Amino acid sequence: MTMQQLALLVPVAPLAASVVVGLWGRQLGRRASHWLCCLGVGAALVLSAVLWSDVAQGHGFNGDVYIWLQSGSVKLAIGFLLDPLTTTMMLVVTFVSLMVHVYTIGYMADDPGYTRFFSYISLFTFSMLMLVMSNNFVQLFFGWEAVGLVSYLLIGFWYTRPTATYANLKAFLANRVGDFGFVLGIALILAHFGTLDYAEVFANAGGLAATTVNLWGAADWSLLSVICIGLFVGAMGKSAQVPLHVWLPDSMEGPTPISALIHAATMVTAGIFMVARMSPLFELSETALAFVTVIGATTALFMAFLGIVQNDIKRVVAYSTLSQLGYMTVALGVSAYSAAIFHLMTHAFFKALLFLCAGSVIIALHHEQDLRKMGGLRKYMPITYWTAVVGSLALAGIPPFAGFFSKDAIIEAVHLSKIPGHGYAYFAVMAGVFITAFYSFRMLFLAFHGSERFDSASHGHDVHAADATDAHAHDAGAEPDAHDHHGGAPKESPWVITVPLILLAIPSVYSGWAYIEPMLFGEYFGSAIVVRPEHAVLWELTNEWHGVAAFIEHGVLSLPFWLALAGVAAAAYCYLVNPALPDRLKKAAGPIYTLLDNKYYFDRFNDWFFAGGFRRLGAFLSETGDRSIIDGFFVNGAARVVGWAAALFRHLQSGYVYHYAFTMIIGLFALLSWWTLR
Amino acid sequence: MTTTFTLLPVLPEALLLAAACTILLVDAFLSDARRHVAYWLAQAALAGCALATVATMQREPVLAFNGLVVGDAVSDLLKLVSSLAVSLMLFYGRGYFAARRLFRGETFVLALTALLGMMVMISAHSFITLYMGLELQALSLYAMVAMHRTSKQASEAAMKYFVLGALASGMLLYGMSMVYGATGSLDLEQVAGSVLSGQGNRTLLLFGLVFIVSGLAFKLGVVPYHMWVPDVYEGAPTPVTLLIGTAPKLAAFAITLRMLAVALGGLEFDWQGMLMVLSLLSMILGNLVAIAQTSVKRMLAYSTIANMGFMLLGFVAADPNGFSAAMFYSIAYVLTSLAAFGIVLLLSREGFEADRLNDLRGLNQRSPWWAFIMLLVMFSLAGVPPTVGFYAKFAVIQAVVQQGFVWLAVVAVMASLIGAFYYLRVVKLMYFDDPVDTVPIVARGDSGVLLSANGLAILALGIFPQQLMGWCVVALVHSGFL
Amino acid sequence: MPYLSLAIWVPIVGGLAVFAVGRDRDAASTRWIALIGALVGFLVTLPLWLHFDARSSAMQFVEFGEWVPRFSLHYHLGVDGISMLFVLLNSLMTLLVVWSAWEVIKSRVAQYMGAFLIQSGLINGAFCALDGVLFYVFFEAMLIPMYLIIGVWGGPRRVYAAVKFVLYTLLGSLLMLVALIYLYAVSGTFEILDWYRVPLALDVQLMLFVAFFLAFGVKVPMWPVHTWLPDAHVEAPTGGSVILAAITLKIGAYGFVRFILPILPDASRYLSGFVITLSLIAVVYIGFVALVQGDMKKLIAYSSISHMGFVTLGFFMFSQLGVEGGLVQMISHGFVSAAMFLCVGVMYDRMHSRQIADYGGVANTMPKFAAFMMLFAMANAGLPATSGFVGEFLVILAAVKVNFWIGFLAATTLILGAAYTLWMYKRVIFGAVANDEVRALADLGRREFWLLATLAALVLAMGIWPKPFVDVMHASVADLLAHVAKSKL
Amino acid sequence: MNTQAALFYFFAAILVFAALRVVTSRNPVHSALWLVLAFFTAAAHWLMLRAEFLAIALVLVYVGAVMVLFLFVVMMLDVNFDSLRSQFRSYLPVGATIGVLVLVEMALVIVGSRAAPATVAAGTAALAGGNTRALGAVLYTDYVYPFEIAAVVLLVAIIAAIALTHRRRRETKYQDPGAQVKVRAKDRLRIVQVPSEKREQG
Amino acid sequence: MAFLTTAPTLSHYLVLGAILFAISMAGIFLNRKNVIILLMAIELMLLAVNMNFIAFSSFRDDIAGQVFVFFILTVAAAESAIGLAILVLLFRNVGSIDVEDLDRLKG
Repeated sequence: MTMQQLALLVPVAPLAASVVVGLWGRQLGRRASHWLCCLGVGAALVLSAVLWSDVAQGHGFNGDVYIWLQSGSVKLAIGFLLDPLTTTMMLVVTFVSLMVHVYTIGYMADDPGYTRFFSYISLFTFSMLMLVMSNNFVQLFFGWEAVGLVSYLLIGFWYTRPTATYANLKAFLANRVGDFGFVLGIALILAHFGTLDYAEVFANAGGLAATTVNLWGAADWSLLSVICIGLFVGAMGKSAQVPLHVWLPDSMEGPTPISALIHAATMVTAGIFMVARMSPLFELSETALAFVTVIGATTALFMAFLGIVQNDIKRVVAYSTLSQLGYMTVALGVSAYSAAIFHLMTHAFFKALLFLCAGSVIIALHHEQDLRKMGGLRKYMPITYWTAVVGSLALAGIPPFAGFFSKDAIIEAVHLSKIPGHGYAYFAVMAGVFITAFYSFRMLFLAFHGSERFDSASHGHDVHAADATDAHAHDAGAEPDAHDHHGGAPKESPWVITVPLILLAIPSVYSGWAYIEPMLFGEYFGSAIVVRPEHAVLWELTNEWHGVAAFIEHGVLSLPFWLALAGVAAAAYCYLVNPALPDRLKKAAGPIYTLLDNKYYFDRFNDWFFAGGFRRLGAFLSETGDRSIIDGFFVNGAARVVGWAAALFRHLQSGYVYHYAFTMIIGLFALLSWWTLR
Repeated sequence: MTTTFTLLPVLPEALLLAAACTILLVDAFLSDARRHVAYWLAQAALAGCALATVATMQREPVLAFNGLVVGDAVSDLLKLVSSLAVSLMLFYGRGYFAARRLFRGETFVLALTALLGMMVMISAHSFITLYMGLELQALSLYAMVAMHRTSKQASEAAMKYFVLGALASGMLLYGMSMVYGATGSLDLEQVAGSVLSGQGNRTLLLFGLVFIVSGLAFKLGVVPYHMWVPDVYEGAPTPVTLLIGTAPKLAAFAITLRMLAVALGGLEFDWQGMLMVLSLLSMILGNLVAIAQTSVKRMLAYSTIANMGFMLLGFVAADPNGFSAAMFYSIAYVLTSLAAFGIVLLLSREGFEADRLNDLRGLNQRSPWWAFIMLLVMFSLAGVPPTVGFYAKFAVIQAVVQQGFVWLAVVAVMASLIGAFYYLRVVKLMYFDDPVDTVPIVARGDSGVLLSANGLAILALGIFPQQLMGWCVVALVHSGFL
Repeated sequence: MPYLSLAIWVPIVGGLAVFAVGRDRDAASTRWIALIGALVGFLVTLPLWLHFDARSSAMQFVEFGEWVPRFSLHYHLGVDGISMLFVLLNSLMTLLVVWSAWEVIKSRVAQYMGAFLIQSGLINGAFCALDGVLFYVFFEAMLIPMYLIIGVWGGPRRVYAAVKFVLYTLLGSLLMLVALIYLYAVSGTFEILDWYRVPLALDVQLMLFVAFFLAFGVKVPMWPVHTWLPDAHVEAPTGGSVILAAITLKIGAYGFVRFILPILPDASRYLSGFVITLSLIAVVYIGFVALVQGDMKKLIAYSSISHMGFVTLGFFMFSQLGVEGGLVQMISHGFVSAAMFLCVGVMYDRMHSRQIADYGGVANTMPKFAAFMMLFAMANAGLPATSGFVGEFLVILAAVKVNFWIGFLAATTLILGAAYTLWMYKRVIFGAVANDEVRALADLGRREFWLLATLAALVLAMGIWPKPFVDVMHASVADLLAHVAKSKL
Repeated sequence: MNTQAALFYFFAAILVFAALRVVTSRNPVHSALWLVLAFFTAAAHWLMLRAEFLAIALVLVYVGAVMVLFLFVVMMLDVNFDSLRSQFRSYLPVGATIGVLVLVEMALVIVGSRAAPATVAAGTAALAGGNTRALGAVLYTDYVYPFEIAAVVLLVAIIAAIALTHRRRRETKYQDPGAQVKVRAKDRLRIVQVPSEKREQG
Repeated sequence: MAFLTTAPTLSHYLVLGAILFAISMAGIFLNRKNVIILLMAIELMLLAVNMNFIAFSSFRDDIAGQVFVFFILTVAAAESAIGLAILVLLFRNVGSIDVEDLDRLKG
């Protein structure tokens, strides 16, 4: 079996499963459906592993599967590029995806859209694989949009909830704004490189480094800067960077497994992956890198703040995701691509883990998501609790958990970077460490420690729960949830849920120290990632790399670690020792709190300016432009003029014979005088 | 062009006259119950006349009565179509006549004499013959318009027609007198000769030309000599309207051709300009005012005005191409309006004229077939393919564009765009609206068949116009016009 | 075999047969005759694809015969890579329309079916004609059936819409007639292909350009002569909207590549800025207008306008990529808009309302339908792997090559298209059941299902592998561009 | 002093004046009378132009026939008849002046014709022995065709006039010769058999 | 009185004819009262035409003109006959011969 066929099988397996389940899900029934999908993804995982090992042994692959379209000199193909970067992503994607598949069996157990859901996530796996395996920009864009589509479908999975359909439309449009830039970037590449094939583009990139394009007036822009910024705008949409981040928190309307798979582990990291993949281009544009750095830093810091004030457990995780994506972006900005990918990987594990934990809690509390209505769950659901602890530690960056290594590497890289804006970025990521630790443990404490507030919790007042229930009522044709509308002590979730938690907790623990050396300081990525010497911050790190132990030691002695501990301690003080404090702080920091509570007013602005403004503009054009001016004045106006003239001339036909004769004679004399007297 | 003393060229006329007299006599002894004998005699006469025309057809033009009459291909073709038109008029109008006690010998005789007049005009080769024919036709038509003796409108229309017609023929005569004075001859050929040779007072000629053009314009019914058209169309009994609307246009075409193209060919430049003005005015005004009409007959009247304006474009082009286009246009127009009035006659019945536009409402639901025929007619008048009307317009526009009058063509098509509106409105009434009057439509066997054939001819000639076009060209060629 | 003649006359004869034997009393047999006619009409076009020689830019399946020697008009038919696909598209759409009207049309079935068949023949004629007047005849004759279709089976304001449609079209086409005749005057022939070689001064070219541009611009339709389209679409019966959107508009765009570009290359280049501006206005302006429409058909109509803006935009990029992008966009829009209108029709047949406000939560009662409509909505929003993406993508690529900002404005459709389409989808399909009518909705019947399935298959096929569609165009488009590049002054 | 000229201007003056009165006078009878004068004067002009036949024809046809027809119609359509009758006296001056003028003209024409004018070419007429002969010579040879048509025109006029105006009055009694001829004795006379009765013997 | 010394020329007659023609046309559209007078005006018009023809014919010494006049006279007679017939009919139907009353057909 050739490598191409293997590679082809990887995406096709989940696709096949998705199609079959999607079309004949009803006939197959639930068991068959979820088995089929898990099988498909499992196969993909196995094959990815095989390919990974192949590539690790140095057999890369780059070839087209078929020509998608050919026009003149332009050849657009569907093809695969297999190198360490790709295979790593494939592994991450398929692994997390498989976990989520299994988890879903339990989580969605009594959802009427069960088979539909499975078909969707398998479809997502396919799309994501196509995205990462692509060897050209067209297919990249295909996957790019396809994952967007699936995310749209899944956010709106409970389509009877107004909030859900609002959120998925918002998500799709925000992504489209990103794609807008992305497409322009691609188009510019085609315009100047004449091809959209990675290899050829990267090969010619150097030659065009000096090229400039005149976009406006006299200002000449470096071509590559424009291209890269265009592409990065796409990444901002997909990876939810400020200001296109607004869709991600709302996307929590989707079922929790989706939040884990799509909105934490894989899809949102597509942007990161893409930039890393484009490193040969970005490396050639200081401007673009600086831009990336600043955007990333901003996201990392300010989204973290928002994590503090959230009470919805999923939203806390969502904002932490945003902030972590910011970290990755910063890493890209300072050319520490492999650090970004490394963090991407670790983050995929522990963030998926955290989401699944959250999901497990939510299930246990009958779709209760409000932290204020939890607490003390520790003794009811130990597995969930401990895995959550692992996740939080990893997230907070406490050694020796995975997060510590990846995050510390990034911080170090930023520290060493000379890119414009690195100072700001350094401050941002530093501050971010403290806040991250704070909110992640705040969540942990509120959920699992302290007094049990869930008994007093009356269901139905919570908006999500309410929607969930009535959504189910509709889905199932008025078949209510088995475990809705009654209190009772929460129980640990079934094995299909806990097993994935454990399986995800393991890499969250070890993947850091296990892979940091090869991925960051080794030749792991080989030629997949290109770094120009003047940006080679990681190279400098490599020089002072003396193994994991030393790294940890150094880390423990450096500031970030202490900031993290401080964060944990602060959280412990606020939410375990002195629970009254937070409210007083809230009062104290009135305006700041409202600012945070309103998420910096991004949503308000968008709704008013974009949604509202566009609608007003459309209404104006439609009413005034089309109906009044074009139709009213010109079209119907002309008709009116004709009718009026007709009525007028009609009166010339007075019926009086002498008028008729007169007309004839007038005509006669007119002709006469014209033709004889001229 | 050979001058012979043969009577062949006037054989059809002779037959017609003989038949007319016969019918007059026979009719005197017929009881009302057996009127149809006279009717069929008339039809037979027309058939015979047509046959005679075909029989006496010859390639070379022949002059008879030392140059007063010419028999050439053009006249043969036009005579053929006119007699067809009159015959169809009698077929379509039979029921109408019968229902209004007009199914009388005089009707048929006058129709025949009118046709006789047209034929004389068509093959006139001298001012005298031309004038006599014109008057013969005109007088017969005046009488036919007034035929419906108890109708106020008919007599009013007749009176208007009469007064204005007399005024027009007065103008024509005055013009002739001028030309006669300038050239010293009444024979078209000789007039043409001396005009071309340049002898003869040019002022007199121009003076005469203006009057002659006015007279012809009246016969064609183009602005500003059109005022009689709507009133007469509306006031006259529908079959008579049909008659006035069809065959005389051919005769008018013929005399225009002979007067301007032959006799006054030397003044081409001048009458070109005049006709341009007239045709522009007619196309615009005709189409405009037609929009405001509520009566089918009146609407068709204005559409006639507009169409004649279009036909004149062929003369504006003033070249063989243009003349053949104009000829084709006239014939196509005659065929189309025959069918149009045929439908109106079909819908009319005792005490019901069916001449309001609203009487066409929901025709499609009452009788899809007749609605379809009317649809063809309307789109043909609007000049939408695949109907003969399209090629008519196409030909004349082609002619003027060939002569470099592109702007004229543009104005023309814009005018016909305005025109399209009211034709569409008729279709709208027939197809989109629901019928108000649900009396079943009964078509007499013969007239029904003929009307269908007539309608389909509009379509067939729209798909295969070559034959008719070819005839027009050949006729003009053989008659020495090109 | 004279395939082209068959493609033209089989449907027309079928239509006449339906008129002749079709009786509203037994609609069943009428429908069957119509269906057979349409089916045969479609089958006879298949050889065009199968026997087409993609390597040659010459006209193929040529038929040549005397027609009206008086004006040297010829019955000259032929297709090249540009026109061939549209003949198939049209015949297929006719088949679908006849099928879609199966139980829906109850009054005057015979006339309805007949009108569509005849129109299909005429449209094929317009695509195949290589003689200027022959083209014009088909181009104009089309108006008659469509006028009746809108007017007889249309909605409340059908008369206004129908008359507006015809007069609008006549306005342009009459000027085009003068232009054709003028070309005849200067070239002595009505052969379109010969006109490609007749030299013309720039001012002449510009005047001819105006005439042709009005004729085809109205049909496309381009801003600002587009306002007939929303009315026509809203009032027309489903089948009428489908044919209008899927085919009639294409004839306008086809006119650009068959007449304007090759016959008036200098004028085209001279005025390209103007056309591009109008196209971009169509994309952006109309995009905004579509956003706020409350009537689904109107919304789709406006989206049609903005999609057709891409076609003209692509053409006037004067590049292989752009022109082929435009052509692909035409075909794809044929599928997608047809599908969208059929979807609206499906809902209209059940609830007799096209107002978005009257719907909501349709997905609860019509899941299959919701799935289909999701696919088509995504195609309308230009999602990759649907046909809607291909054309827009190619055109944007071509546009950026010419000028970044043109591409920039064109690319806004990614946002606007998604916005108006998905917002409508959200309000109609998603959400809780809005009212009892919606609750009473029945999901797709078998006929509707397969109807939409066919189109879905085509949309996906073309999105996933557009190569076969584009390959047949290469030679002809290259030839076309050669003509555009060569000055005629 | 040129007689021709003098006569011309004299007649012309009358002609124009008469024509003006025709179209201006309110009363149709007056205009009819003025029209008679106009025609008569015109005839005089024609005589001076050596168109004797036509001059005579004009007088005969118009003054004789057409004008009578006009007046007849005027009278027949009792248009404000009373007013006409009342104004009967007002006709006298008009009629008188017109009559006098006519007389004067006739005299003058005779006078004028004596002084042969050189202006008008009289060649043909002279050779052919008079305008009438000349006219007659061509009328039935060269112009026979229009002559026939003229006949038809008159026929049409007759038919039209009758068809339009003739109405068969119910109250008028008229004979039907055909019926009278067709009548048979048995229609009128019935022969009855009276049985003869026997006389009684006795 | 110089103009009296020269014999009348062709143009004299033409002018006369023109005046008559003008008067008659004026008569046709000035007269608002009575249809009969219209008919008379028409007769007058024909008279003017005839005047022209005869003048031409005799000054050119060509008989054809007079022949034409002959036919015109004939036709004029017939014409007036039909005209009057229509007039009578009109009077019967409408009950008046005022030109003003002929306004049923218009627009």
